[in-house]
Amino acid sequence: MREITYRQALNEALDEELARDENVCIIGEEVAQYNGAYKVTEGLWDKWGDKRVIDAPISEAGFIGMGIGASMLGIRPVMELMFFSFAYVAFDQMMNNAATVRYMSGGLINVPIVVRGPANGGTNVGATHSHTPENIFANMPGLKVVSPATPRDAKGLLKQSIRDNDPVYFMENTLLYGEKGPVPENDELPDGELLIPLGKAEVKKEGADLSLIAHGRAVITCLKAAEILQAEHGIDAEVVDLRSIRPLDEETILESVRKTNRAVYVEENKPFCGVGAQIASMIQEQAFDYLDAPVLRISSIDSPAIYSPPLEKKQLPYPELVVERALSIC
Amino acid sequence: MREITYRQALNEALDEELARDENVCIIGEEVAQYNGAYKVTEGLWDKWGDKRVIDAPISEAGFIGMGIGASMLGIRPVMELMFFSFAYVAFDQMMNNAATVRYMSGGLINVPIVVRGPANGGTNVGATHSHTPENIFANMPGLKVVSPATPRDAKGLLKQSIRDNDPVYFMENTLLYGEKGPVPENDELPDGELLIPLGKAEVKKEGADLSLIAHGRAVITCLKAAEILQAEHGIDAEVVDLRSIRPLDEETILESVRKTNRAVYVEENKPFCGVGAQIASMIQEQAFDYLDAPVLRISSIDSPAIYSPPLEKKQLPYPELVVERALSIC
Amino acid sequence: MAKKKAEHQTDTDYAQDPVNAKLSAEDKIDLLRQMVRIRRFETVSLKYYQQGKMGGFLHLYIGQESVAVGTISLCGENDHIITAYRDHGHALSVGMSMNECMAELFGKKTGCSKGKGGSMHYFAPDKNYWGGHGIVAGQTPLGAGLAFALKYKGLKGCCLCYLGDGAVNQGAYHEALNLAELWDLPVIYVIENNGYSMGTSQERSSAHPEIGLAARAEAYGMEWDQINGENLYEVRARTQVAIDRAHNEGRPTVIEIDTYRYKGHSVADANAEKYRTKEEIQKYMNEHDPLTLWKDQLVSEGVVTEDDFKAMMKEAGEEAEAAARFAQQSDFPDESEILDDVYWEVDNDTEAGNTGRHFFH
Amino acid sequence: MAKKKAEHQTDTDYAQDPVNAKLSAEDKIDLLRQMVRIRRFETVSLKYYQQGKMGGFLHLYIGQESVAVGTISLCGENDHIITAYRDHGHALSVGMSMNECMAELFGKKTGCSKGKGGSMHYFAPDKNYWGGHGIVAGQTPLGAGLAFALKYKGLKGCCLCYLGDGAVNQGAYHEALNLAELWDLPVIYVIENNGYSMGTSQERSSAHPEIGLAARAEAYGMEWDQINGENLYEVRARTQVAIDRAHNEGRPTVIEIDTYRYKGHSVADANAEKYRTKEEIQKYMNEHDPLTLWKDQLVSEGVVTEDDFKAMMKEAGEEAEAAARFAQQSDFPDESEILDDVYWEVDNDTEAGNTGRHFFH
Ligand SMILES: Cc1ncc(C[n+]2csc(CCOP(=O)(O)OP(=O)(O)O)c2C)c(N)n1
Ligand SMILES: Cc1ncc(C[n+]2csc(CCOP(=O)(O)OP(=O)(O)O)c2C)c(N)n1
Ligand SMILES: [Mg+2]
Ligand SMILES: [Mg+2]
Repeated sequence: MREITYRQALNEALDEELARDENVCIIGEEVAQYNGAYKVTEGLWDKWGDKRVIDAPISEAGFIGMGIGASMLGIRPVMELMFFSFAYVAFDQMMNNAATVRYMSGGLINVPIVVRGPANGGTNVGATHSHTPENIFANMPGLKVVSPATPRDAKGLLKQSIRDNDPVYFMENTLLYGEKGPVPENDELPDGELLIPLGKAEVKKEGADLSLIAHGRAVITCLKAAEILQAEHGIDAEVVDLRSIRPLDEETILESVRKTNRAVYVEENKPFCGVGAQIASMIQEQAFDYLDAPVLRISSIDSPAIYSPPLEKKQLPYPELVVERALSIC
Repeated sequence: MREITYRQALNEALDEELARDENVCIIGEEVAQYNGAYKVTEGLWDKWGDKRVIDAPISEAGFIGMGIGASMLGIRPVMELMFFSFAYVAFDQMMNNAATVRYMSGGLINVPIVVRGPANGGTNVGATHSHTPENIFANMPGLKVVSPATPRDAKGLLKQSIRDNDPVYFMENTLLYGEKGPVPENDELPDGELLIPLGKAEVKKEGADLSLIAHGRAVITCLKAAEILQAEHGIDAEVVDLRSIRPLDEETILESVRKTNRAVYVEENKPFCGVGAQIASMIQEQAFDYLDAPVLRISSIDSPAIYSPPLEKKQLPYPELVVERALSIC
Repeated sequence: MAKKKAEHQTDTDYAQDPVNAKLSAEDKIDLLRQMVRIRRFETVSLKYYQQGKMGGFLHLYIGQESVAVGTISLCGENDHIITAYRDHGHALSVGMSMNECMAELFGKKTGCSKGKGGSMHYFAPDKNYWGGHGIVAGQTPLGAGLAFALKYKGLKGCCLCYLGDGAVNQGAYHEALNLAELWDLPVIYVIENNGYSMGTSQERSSAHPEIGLAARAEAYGMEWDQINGENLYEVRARTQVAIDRAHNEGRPTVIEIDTYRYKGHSVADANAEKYRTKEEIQKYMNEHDPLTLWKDQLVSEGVVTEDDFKAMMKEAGEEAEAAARFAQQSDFPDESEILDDVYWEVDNDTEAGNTGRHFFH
Repeated sequence: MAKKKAEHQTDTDYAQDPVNAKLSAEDKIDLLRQMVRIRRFETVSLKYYQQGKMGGFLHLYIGQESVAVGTISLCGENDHIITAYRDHGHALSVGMSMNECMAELFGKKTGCSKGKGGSMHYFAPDKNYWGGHGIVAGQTPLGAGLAFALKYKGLKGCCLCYLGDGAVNQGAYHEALNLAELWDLPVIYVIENNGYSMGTSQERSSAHPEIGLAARAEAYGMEWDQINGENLYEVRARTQVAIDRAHNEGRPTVIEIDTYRYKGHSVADANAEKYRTKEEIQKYMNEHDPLTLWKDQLVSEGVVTEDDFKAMMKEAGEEAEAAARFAQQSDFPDESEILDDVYWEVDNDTEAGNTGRHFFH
């Protein structure tokens, strides 16, 4: 199978959905003429023009709110946040209007938007640009939160998110944009295209001794940790990738834990009330009798993101740390 | 001891701190001439005048950001959000500027602000006005989050929060404003005033069989549930009130659980990554061998806040529900 | 600071404006009836609110009826409406029934939002009515979005987006204005200037050009106008200019309509007669009431009589009482319905809605 | 769309303005040296960035030096400064050392922010410099707050709050302007108009009155001015008017200073020569460079010679290289220090800082 980058996978997803549905449009800062700050939208303005790919002023609350309003009339805007951190200036629109208008209207309205962009630390851009708000948005009923770890998932999940009739916040990772992975060509696929459902976790590596559970780039960290655990400690770790955080595939997680009896949640989120807290509390509640050890959590070191490049590497979970913590319960 | 309302307790705290430190000022919508939408600031403008008690336009990002800037020069603004839900239009200021400027300046700056207001559902004002973001703000290192359940705690914690040199988000509850409880007069106190430290939980009722752990109004719900458990089921529940969510008094929680071996976290937060998730995951990690049953969580029913009054009563945890769930692990 | 009644030129005879000249007697009576129905609906809802039959807030529109009725009377098939929490008047003006509106206040499943939204959150997408929004100015980017959608689809229409005089100081409104002008969106921001945001007078909340709040539009090179809300002919004539601009040039306008609310900010507003004098309120009711003035106008035109008017008031009161009976007899939503209407995919029982866990309590 | 150089009246002789007339030869040379030091500091930092010695972003100020140097040269004891992420020029202008600034870029603990903030987050409260802020326009309410504090304390001072031409479309800025005018805060918003926000020209991002972005201030009844940034005398003379207004009347101003950046938005900006032509950039460098123009001015005044200038450039280059050596020789923060500087109470080992758990990983 061909290998393409995560960035290219996202780009293909956008391009295919622009082609499929003329109500799909892209709005964001520098997404059109500039080709995207991280080049995810490269070539799309050239191909689709001003109507479909739109450069916005630096007004996140304004243009995301505008997209929400437009979506109520059937437009399907895919809105880029140059950094997902900038959601914090559009927070009211994203938490209130997108998430609650369906409910408050008794189901008369739906908001088929996607807001996407990189939501990660690790690029030495400082605290304000390195937020990881997957836990925050997933807290709000009415929203969906997706976090792909591989090019294949990035493409399949983004296409599905654009077709979803609820608001989906799609959190990418700058450090993955250049990573390559196998992504099938459409003509290799039975349905002629790649769609991956929201709410289905994937076991990225099978194992018997321990479950490493993660989302986003931490999945890659876990896969590396699993290699070390195998090679150096003879421990056969399973790696479970949530892929979508809300809706959540609890069954796949629980199945893994019932098999391995040990679990570690790894994430780049801040720890307090992070996604790992939700998963750990869920596992201990649903699989209490299967656990041979407490569910451990590994997350970002609990300060705002540090700039200093070598230190930021240490602030986020890395394979050796996962190995060390995992060994403590094996 | 005299009994005063939670509202009056807050008012006394504000009045005393205005008197103590001329850099303390109050800023918010309708806090001055109108006496506060919920009358928490009643009489303070009359007494302290325009300089110290300031009516703001409907510009939460603007005036909270302004307060943050002023605090860097030593002013100590106590800012009211008429509803804490309106934090969502000031979210960037509250999450970035307040929380990260100390870190990004390598410790050169501190931001001694308090943002306070009612953060609760249960008053039939609909989804946008009923957010409970204690988990969201407590996720962010650099911030402190406090949630008092009684008049005494409201007064002592607010005074301490105003003196704290870090940003404190002080989340009150509309449904408690009118509730009375014992609050000592200053001359009854050894230090002549009531200060309650952040980061100290309180056992609101001792018990041997089960720990009901909670914050905010859910503490009152737990106390009622404990009565029913005792009276109708002979179960002696302990009720632990976090009081401050960050910093967090884990020791008091763990001590309780090590004694009772059973724990339920009760909160009015939305469940996904709520405070209960953090506490449950912490308990199972730190007291794994003491638990005779999984840590249970009770939270708001997981939809945006519903308007319909009788249904919103059901959406939030109520004593009978706590009893029912607690019995399932006793 | 008291509300100063804006001075309006009165020498233009707005009755002769084409949009008004074409009104039949029937049409004019209908406009009167709409205002009357709003007033009566609210009087009756107030009564039941005070009896404790409703929860939360009740923001009454009484005194401002000419704004919703006048502007919405100009709307056609592709014109859309969105407003803030003071939304009953707009709802009735777009043609929502008193029954569904009243039942919503009582929190009943027969309410327009199934009892899930309450007073601040009325919606009727089938009537181009997109709410009812509680966060001050939160609706203003959405209004730009409705206009964006019309433009995107190539429809000749516009969005009327209402906001209060206090709402103009929110950042979202500023961002929406820039987008609207920059991208030529057919949106009309209607500032319903009733002089106060809760207990704060315009002068204590907004720095603005002497000429008024709408004139802030000049910061974006945008067209604007100021309208005397007590005169229904003027409201219609001058709003039509903005609608024409939107329809024909695809361009936005800010209009500020001078009006007044007689009741408190919400029924919970204990200070309604503190931050403004009884005399001020009385003066508006006596001299500037849009409903009375329109009735007087129609009487002077010989279109209605005082008796017709009384009958109309009575009929509307009965309609509102009937709506209250309907509401009281309706059921509350079932507890199981709390989780409906959160996700479209779940409600529609789709594959997506059945994949993964959506709810976590 | 290309940046149009604003047309400025040049008939005023700003050199004769009191703030300029009083400058000694030494003072004038010092202004030149400050601009030279900024430029050299950045040239050297760019070199090391390109060698991979730094992480994240590097937003260079080259081309805009006259703005920071000119405006900040007017500041006294109670005047405060706050800006966005393009903050090196302001930092050196307030008197921060090249060492601490360079070390910050290298992420070292000797950096002004101990390596925790990076290029976008320089701070020096002891020099009245409050950063360095990464969120576009996020600093604008803070600037109002610094002014609020001055007023609260009864100090005669002001806050200079800088922002870009793209930042004017953020809601926070609008809210800050209203507060500043409403409450008479001595804040001066300085729009550094370099014509682009990243790859977007002013015309593609902002609807505004023909006369420019500062004129939006009229929406709040606020004073404003537009200044030709290539002329240091003009920058000083006209900024002083705003400072006087702040000091004497406690009132705000918006000033827009026309300027240009030669480099990309940040060093990562791969398109820096795509959204604008090489010719446009070259024309600015050749004809409008504020540093060259000031040097020429001083040469014509006989205050410096070309050789003096060359020596100055060389010296500044050496200072910057020395700073880079200092930075390279400094240590990175220790891993244990990641958790310092989060909470004041923890850092200061107070009782509050020792009560309850503060960190949760
Ligand atoms: C962001 C936000 N801040 C504050 C409030 C509380 N609030 C509701 S209405 C209101 C006053 C609004 O006044 P105005 O815009 O003039 O509208 P009016 O009520 O007069 O119709 C306030 C402060 C809110 N709902 N949202
Ligand atoms: C809220 C927010 N949105 C977007 C960005 C990304 N961003 C950083 S600088 C910039 C352009 C700003 O342009 P301008 O205000 O003109 O300042 P300049 O860079 O020209 O100095 C953008 C879009 C950001 N940092 N914050
Ligand atoms: Mg008003
Ligand atoms: Mg710029």
